Amino acid sequence: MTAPVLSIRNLTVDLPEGGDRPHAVQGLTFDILPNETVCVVGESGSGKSITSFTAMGLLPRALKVSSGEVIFEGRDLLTLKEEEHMRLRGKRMAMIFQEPMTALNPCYTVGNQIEEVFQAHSRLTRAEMGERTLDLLNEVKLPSPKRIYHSFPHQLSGGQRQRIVIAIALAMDPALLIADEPTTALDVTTQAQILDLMNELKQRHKAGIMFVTHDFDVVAEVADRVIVMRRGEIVEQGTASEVLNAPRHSYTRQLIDAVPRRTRTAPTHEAGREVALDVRGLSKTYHIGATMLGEAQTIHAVKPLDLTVYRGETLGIVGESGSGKSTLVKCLMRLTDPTTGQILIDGTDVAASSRGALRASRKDMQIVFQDPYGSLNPRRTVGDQMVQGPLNFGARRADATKRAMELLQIVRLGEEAFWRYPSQFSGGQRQRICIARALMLDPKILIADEAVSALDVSVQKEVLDLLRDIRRRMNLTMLFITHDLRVAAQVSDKLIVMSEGEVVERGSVAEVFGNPTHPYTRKLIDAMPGQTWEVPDMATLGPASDL
Amino acid sequence: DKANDTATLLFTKELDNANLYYTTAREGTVVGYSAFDTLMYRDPATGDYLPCLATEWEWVDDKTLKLKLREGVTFHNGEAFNADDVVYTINTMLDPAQGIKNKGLVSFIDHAEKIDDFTVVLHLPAPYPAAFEYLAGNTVIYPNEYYAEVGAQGFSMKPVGTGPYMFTEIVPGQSFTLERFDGYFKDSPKSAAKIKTIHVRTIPDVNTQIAELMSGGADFIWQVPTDQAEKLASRSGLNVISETTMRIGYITMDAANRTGNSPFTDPLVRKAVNHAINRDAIAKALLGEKAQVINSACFPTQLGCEQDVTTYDYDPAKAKELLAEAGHADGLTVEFYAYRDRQLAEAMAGMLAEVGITANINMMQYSALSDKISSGEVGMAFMTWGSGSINDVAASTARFFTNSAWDQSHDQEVADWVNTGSTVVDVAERKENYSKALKKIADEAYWVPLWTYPTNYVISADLDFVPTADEVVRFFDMSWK
Amino acid sequence: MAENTASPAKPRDQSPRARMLRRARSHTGFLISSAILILVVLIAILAPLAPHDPYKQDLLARTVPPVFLGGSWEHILGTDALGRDFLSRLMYGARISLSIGLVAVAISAVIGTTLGILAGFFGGRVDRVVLFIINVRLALPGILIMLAVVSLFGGSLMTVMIVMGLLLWDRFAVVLRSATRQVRSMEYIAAAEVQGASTLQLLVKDILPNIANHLIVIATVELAHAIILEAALSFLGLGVQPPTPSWGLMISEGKEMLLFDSWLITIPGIALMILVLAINMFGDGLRDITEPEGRN
Amino acid sequence: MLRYFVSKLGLALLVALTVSSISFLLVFAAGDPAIAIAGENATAEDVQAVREFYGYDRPLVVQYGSWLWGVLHGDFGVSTYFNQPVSSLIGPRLAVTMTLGFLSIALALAISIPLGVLAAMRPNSALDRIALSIAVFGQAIPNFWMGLLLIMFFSIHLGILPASGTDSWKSFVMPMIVLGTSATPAIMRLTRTGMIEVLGSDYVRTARAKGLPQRKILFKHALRNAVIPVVSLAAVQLGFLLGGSVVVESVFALNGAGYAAWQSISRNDLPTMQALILIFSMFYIFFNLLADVLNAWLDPRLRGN
Ligand SMILES: Nc1ncnc2c1ncn2[C@@H]1O[C@H](COP(=O)(O)OP(=O)(O)OP(=O)(O)O)[C@@H](O)[C@H]1O
Ligand SMILES: Nc1ncnc2c1ncn2[C@@H]1O[C@H](COP(=O)(O)OP(=O)(O)OP(=O)(O)O)[C@@H](O)[C@H]1O
Ligand SMILES: [Mg+2]
Ligand SMILES: [Mg+2]
Repeated sequence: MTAPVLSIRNLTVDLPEGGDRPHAVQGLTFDILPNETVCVVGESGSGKSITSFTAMGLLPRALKVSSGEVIFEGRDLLTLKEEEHMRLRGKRMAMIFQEPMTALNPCYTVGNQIEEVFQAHSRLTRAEMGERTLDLLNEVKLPSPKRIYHSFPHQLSGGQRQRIVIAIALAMDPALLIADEPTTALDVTTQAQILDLMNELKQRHKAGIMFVTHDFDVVAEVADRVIVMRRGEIVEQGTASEVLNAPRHSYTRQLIDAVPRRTRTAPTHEAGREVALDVRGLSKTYHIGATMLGEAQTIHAVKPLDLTVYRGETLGIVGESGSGKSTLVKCLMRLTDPTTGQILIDGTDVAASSRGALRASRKDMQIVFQDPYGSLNPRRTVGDQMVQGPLNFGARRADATKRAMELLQIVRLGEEAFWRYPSQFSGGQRQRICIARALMLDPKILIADEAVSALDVSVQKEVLDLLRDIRRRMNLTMLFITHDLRVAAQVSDKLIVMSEGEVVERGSVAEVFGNPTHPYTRKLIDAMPGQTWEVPDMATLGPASDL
Repeated sequence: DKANDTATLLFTKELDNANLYYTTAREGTVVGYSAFDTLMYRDPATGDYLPCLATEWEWVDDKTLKLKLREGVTFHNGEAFNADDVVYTINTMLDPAQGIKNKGLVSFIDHAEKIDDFTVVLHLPAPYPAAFEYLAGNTVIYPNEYYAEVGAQGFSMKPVGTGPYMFTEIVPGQSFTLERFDGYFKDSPKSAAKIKTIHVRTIPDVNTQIAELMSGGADFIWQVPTDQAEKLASRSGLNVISETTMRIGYITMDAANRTGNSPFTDPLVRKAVNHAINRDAIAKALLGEKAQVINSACFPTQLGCEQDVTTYDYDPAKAKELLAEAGHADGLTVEFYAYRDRQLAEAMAGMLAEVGITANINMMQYSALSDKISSGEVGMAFMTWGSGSINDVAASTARFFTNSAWDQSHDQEVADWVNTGSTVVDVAERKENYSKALKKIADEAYWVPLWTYPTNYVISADLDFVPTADEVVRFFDMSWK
Repeated sequence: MAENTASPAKPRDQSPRARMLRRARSHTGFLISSAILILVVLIAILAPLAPHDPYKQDLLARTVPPVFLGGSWEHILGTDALGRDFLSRLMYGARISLSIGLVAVAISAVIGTTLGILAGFFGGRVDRVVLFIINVRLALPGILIMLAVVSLFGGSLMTVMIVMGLLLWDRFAVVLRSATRQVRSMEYIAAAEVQGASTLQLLVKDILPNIANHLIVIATVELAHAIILEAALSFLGLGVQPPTPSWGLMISEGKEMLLFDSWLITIPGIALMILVLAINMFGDGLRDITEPEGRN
Repeated sequence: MLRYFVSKLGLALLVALTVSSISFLLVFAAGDPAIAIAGENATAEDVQAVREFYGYDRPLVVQYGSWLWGVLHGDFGVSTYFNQPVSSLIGPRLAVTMTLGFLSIALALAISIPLGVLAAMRPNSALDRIALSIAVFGQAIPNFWMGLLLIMFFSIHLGILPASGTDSWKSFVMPMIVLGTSATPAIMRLTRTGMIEVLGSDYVRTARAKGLPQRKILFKHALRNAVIPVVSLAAVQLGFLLGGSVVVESVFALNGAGYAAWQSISRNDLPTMQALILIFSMFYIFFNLLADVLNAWLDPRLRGN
């Protein structure tokens, strides 16, 4: 057996005083072999990033390693002098980060930023560096490398930037590559390309790769071995097929069970023929005045489109980032004024109503936003924010409070939540509060704009279940916006696919998935990771090992 | 300093314009004496008028003055001095189109006439007794050809005169430099220049001035506040000289009710104010030994400045009584304006407060305050007046009691006396009229005449300089020890 | 370093205010500066207990040095050039200087906050107009305008306060504009909007509480600024009118004697410096204490 | 890009115009300029004559119009106090003030940027505390007091620097220190917060992961980004320094434009004051445009494609 590239022994990193637990990671032990991709999965805050940073020597100052060894090429990195570690970084070990949009310095050309690695770690001449850089740009499959070389980061798309980051990481042919959620911020199609690239590079460079992610589909796509972490500890590790298909630990099972199936799990809903929402020729054009960034621009965020949603139906709206989903929603809610078109609810055209009339019709349509942190006012108690809506529409405070208490129960939060501030709740809990708040006004239509995208899979599952439950109970009409096809498939009755402000495909879930007509839809579906992996049925597995 | 024969003098305010008809500032007067000459020269010690550019003069009648001019005088630029220069200077400055600022310098003349190359006649529109004061003061003579060539503005950048010093450099607002004029005419009543270069710089802050003086960066400062001057006196290497000036301080009160609701229409109130202020104590404590309390509305040595007038001694009890009598037993609140000497104003306000007059101090810029006074919006103000160093009541009292915009009492009787005093030629008659006026002013307590202002000079021990009472620094009197 | 580790927020303690208080209690700079400020405020309030009448002059006891420089206990900090008790004037001066600062800041806070919030909230044309006004204000050399106005109207306490108030609002406007913009784009504002909140409600209940920390921090900065500015105006002879004993005026009166009786300027100078220092430290502390709140 | 600048320039001109008319009105409100011109000895008739001579009896709009027309032709009129063309009067004064302004801002940057960077490298360390204290201290000490203290020490006590004047570079040392330290705190704070933020940014983390030396990370990657808001601030501060040098110029007897502006206010020297206020606001606007350009150079995102 070959010697491991990285070997972590009994690593414990302390959290500063006052944290929610004493250790960021505790008693970690695992190896990474050359030519092997080890996926580290686990919920948010489980210590995945801390582990990567420790290996790279980039641990924030607030955190201290209290015990253990990190052996890399025979040396314990923890006892290494900072300068020596510095010489290893970028040369023998490299790292790719989650957020490609901000990972590159906006002030320098990407060529310059790649060459820096050579300047720091080699004695190449300028010309050689330039040549090697162009080779790298070719290797990560960037089109017209010459042009890219002289581009600034802001002139490149997210996927292109992530390739630059990968090129930087590969520059010196490192033995160890750490990728911390390298595709989470990218849309599916780009993600698919990056994952392909990673697989290819592993083979070519024979590097050991530590791949941090929380997405089991991605794990299924790239992993040789899998490590599952929870609250700073490893709960399970094994080969990819072992962990994915026969998870032993109950936590792993819980995680995998939460992965949305590609098939619809909600019972088919008997949609009435009554129209809840009718949208005709709706479009939205943004005009951006000239700035230093360039000339004035006109953006057709949503091109004229028609929609009909029947009462009790759930319409899923999917499409990659920037396809106009949120703009559509904002127009529907009249948070922004549509450029053209009609929005008919019960025969009233919301798009044409005056400010005053609008307030009245707002009752009918409510929304839950993506960011559970940003959609609650940190300075008002939960209860205060919940009762505000009914009060605005003339309800009595006592009634509103009573209703709020009920709804808090329904979203499975205690009544005491009423008196607390948002900062005292976790993301999932906050999202439930937002749902409860939206329901305070007894809306006919509920819009969820990426309402679960920011949540961990397990939490995501809970919230989806909750939404489904409520929808049934209250006979709600729902518009469900997401970029995750699996999620869309799971909750929707009908789907529309948007691309560049246009609806390119519409139909029932089965139609869209089973028989996509538009090439864009096909591309989207093909790009979904982990297609070869069927989520195992937990019920068929034996009892969990930790029980 | 002595080594390079350059005396550095520090002024608080700058010379706004070296063309002296365009400035009313003291700095202009000072420079005028050294860089230019006038037709006559008044001996600062005796007060006699001595021949300067004119050698002889006689009154042909009340309104006609004939002057014989000196021969052999040249301007700094080599131009010879003759009657053309005198006639040109006076007639040009009289032309309203020139827009000169210091009109008083020539306004008593109607026009000048050339008789021959060295004889001129000045025609006055009306008899003007104080004429010599001006002719010996700042009515300086310019070279006609040069002035015609460069014009008013050009002249202010490069002035040319006949005086003992000539301008070599002017940096507006910052400094100017004078150099000894070696061709200065021999028989001048002014002495010839002794120090080669006089460098005058403007430093607005007194502390900075003192710092420069103490660190050897300057040889001469003046108008130093008394407190500092006293402290500096004990320093070696420095001499402190205190000299009286013609500047007087006074409080003017709105006796004519121009503000509309003036409490000062009542003579009792005005007298109360007079009694309330301890002028002696303030003058002694804050202005120094040389300050003199005055009782009459003029500078004591001025011609016609009657000294035998009603006086009001410091008597707060009396003041309170008078106020009560005037119906202000509960006190009185007034706005009290001032433009300089904040400390003095404060001290007076403090004393007024003791007798029940709350005087809210308003410090303003001079121009703003004079605007306010002349448009009749000021009830009570602490002002000072320097008479332009003219030793004649015509330059002081006459300005403030002739029903002009500056007159706060509008007493027709007083105005008539003062006007007569300013226009008749006979000295005895003038004195008599002024005396009547000043007596009534004091009886009615239109003003609170306060004190004279001494000026403190601090000079380096190397420098020999004796200041004069007219607040004019004569550079040509300075020399190294 | 902000490694983006969105740690699961655990319900830990009560309201944002309670957490702020907890942070305040462990912030040394904040505690020290608060103590100093409380002291100054107390002095200002208790000024009537001063040993002497601050306006009572005595020309026979001028510039008596303070006790520690050989003076007497009668006048602990000596007397000024008109023989007024320096300690008493200093105590009243605290009152004047503080009220000048507070009133000026109150005025400018109202103007600046209104403009800033309007611009940030409504954006578009309103924003452009407000930006223009801010630009004009910034392009006007403020101190010169102040001098012009004060020399025109005379430097009564009122004038000085109002003029400063009318000229110091720019920072409020600039910062609150961007803070409001930021808050405006938060989803909780949209959420409140779809719940039928009126504009006024949004401004008062959702925007204002969330930008209040910026407001307070700027207010402290401007308070210090106003107090220093008043001293500068007094230096040029255009500040508060005598005999009102503002610290700025006392410094400017003392400056004449800087070279000889330097305590006349040193005492009020140090008092002023400590006050301004404390206000600034207080502001910094406040920033530290309130800032993390912005995140959740 | 070009259009952007043209529109920005248009806005700047509009600002300048507004500023000039505001100051024009203000100056006129400040009292009758004729009285100031006529001087102490003037009679009411003299004042009236002056009023007519200078045209102060015309309607305000007409006066403003003719002034503006003159300015457009490079003619600021004649100083009523010095009786000289304003342009020749303020030229050398502006030179003094600009020299002082640039020196001070240079000093402020030279102190505050390194200090800000050092403080940001270890927030809450002793060094950071010291830097912050310097900043707070610089804010708390009144300019004129500091100026006088410096004079006491360097001119009287040590005798190595002239207390006043503009004769040599030495004369600028103390004014520069006073004015520079007054601009330091704001710039240092901004540098510090900017650096702290940038040092925590993803791209700095990337740079670390590349194994770049600390020096390069700090000065190449972090500083350039952190300094972008500082450039804008420095421009604003420079504008303030020029307009606000009144106090320092009067302490050190520098014959500069700030002091001249103040003096012209107190003397109702309308043309001079008008010209100076206009020029100061133009400077402010110009420096801001300059800062925009500089920032566009520093930050490619701000450039056109
Ligand atoms: N700079 C820091 N200071 C204090 N605590 C930190 C810091 N960085 C991370 N932590 C804590 O360390 C723990 C592990 O964080 P880590 O970033 O490794 O989680 P993760 O598994 O990467 O989560 P995610 O999926 O959200 O990236 C968390 O509880 C987090 O709050
Ligand atoms: N306020 C705005 N001004 C100008 N352009 C805008 C504005 N809001 C959105 N856009 C543009 O409109 C297009 C559609 O944006 P939208 O936010 O609707 O996309 P999305 O499908 O919701 O994307 P995501 O999945 O990233 O949320 C994008 O190109 C975006 O840049
Ligand atoms: Mg992470
Ligand atoms: Mg969106």
